[in-house]
Amino acid sequence: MDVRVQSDSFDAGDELNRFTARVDGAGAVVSFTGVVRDVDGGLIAMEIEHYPGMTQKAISAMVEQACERWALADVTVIHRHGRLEPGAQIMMVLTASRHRVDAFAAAEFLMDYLKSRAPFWKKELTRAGADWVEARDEDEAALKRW
Amino acid sequence: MDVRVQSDSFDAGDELNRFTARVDGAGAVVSFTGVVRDVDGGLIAMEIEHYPGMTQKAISAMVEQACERWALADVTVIHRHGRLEPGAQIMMVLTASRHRVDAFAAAEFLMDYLKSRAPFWKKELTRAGADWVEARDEDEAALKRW
Amino acid sequence: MIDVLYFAWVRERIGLPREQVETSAATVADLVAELSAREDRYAAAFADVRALRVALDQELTDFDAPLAGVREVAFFPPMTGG
Amino acid sequence: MIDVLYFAWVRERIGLPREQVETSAATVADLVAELSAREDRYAAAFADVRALRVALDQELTDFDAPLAGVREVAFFPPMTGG
Repeated sequence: MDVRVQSDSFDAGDELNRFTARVDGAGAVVSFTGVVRDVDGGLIAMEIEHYPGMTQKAISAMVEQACERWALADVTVIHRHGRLEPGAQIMMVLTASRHRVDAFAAAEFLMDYLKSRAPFWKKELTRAGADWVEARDEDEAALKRW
Repeated sequence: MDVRVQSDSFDAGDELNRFTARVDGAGAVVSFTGVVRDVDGGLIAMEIEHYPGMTQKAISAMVEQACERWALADVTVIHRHGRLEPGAQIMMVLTASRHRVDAFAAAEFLMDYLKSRAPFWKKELTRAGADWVEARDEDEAALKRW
Repeated sequence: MIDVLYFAWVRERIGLPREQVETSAATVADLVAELSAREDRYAAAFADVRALRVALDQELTDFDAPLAGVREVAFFPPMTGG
Repeated sequence: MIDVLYFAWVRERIGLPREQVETSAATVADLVAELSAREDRYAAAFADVRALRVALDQELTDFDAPLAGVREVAFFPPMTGG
């Protein structure tokens, strides 16, 4: 298990290749990469605040849950905080398993939990001002399927 | 849409980075990479036969179906044929969407269809001889969820 | 004349990847019956068509599909891609 | 003495990221009531606790959780990670 909470950028392709090399023989590798998107136009940057003492622990607990539920060879979670411009990669989840179904399920589970249970808060900076991104009901609802 | 059927190897990390750069602003990028695994020990190589005239067409039709069902910014499918040794990457699916749920669903849909509806056949070469991999009932059953 | 293609163990059992066949078979099933009558290796390959798949002009179909206008028939086991 | 942390708009509304609070509150809800009574900025931040989340010693919990033995309380809006 590898959980990294950092302000530095990361190279998603390098991460995927290193992860795949490490789980050699796992058969199925799934990755999810989240990118800052400028939905309405005019986004200058996204600022991501987090709760330093809790973030790493909360994510590690999610990964442990995933490892109990599915047959996983390995898991990596990277999540950035700080100021990110449109196009920047915010976070990445990598899962490996002998079975594609497990690798997919674990990656989706981790994404759903990261969205609503990891202590990160996003603020959008536009020319019009700064606004905290509101949690979406459907993200909370997505947790019910697990 | 980018569908490649090839005997050459590919670099999954490069593919992920180039895909993500191309769909800049899509928000959610999912990748699946399939790796040759030596389940029982003693696998020398996997040989993948395909039906050249049909493969590209069949995969493109699956990708079109996925694009009708989900809001996708782009899709890439790479599938190798020929002789592959343990640890080699067999195939890769990449999907991008504004919504993570769509990117995940489309990638899983494409994997399920590639498993059972794209004209590839795997043969395992071990010291004991050569055996065609048999289709699994659960792979056929997986199609029913779509 | 129709092109008939074989893949995977069907190809190995019949001993060739493709051949041209002169036939007036109306359906895939009729063609299978004609081929099976030729020689043991065909009969062996087509012994259980439930274990086989068929494509006409590179589209998956069923064994009761008509052959009228078809240029290429392919027989193979269930696919194992991915 | 207990460390009280604020994040995101709770931090902005109250105007500080953390403070030490002398309290004998039995539960989180009691602490919220004490803080809200202090000043308008606290009352504004805690006006609707359904819009807030709370963690005790870095574990998510509920507003009726007891504070006995707790060293760190954090208040924040629903998370928006990922």
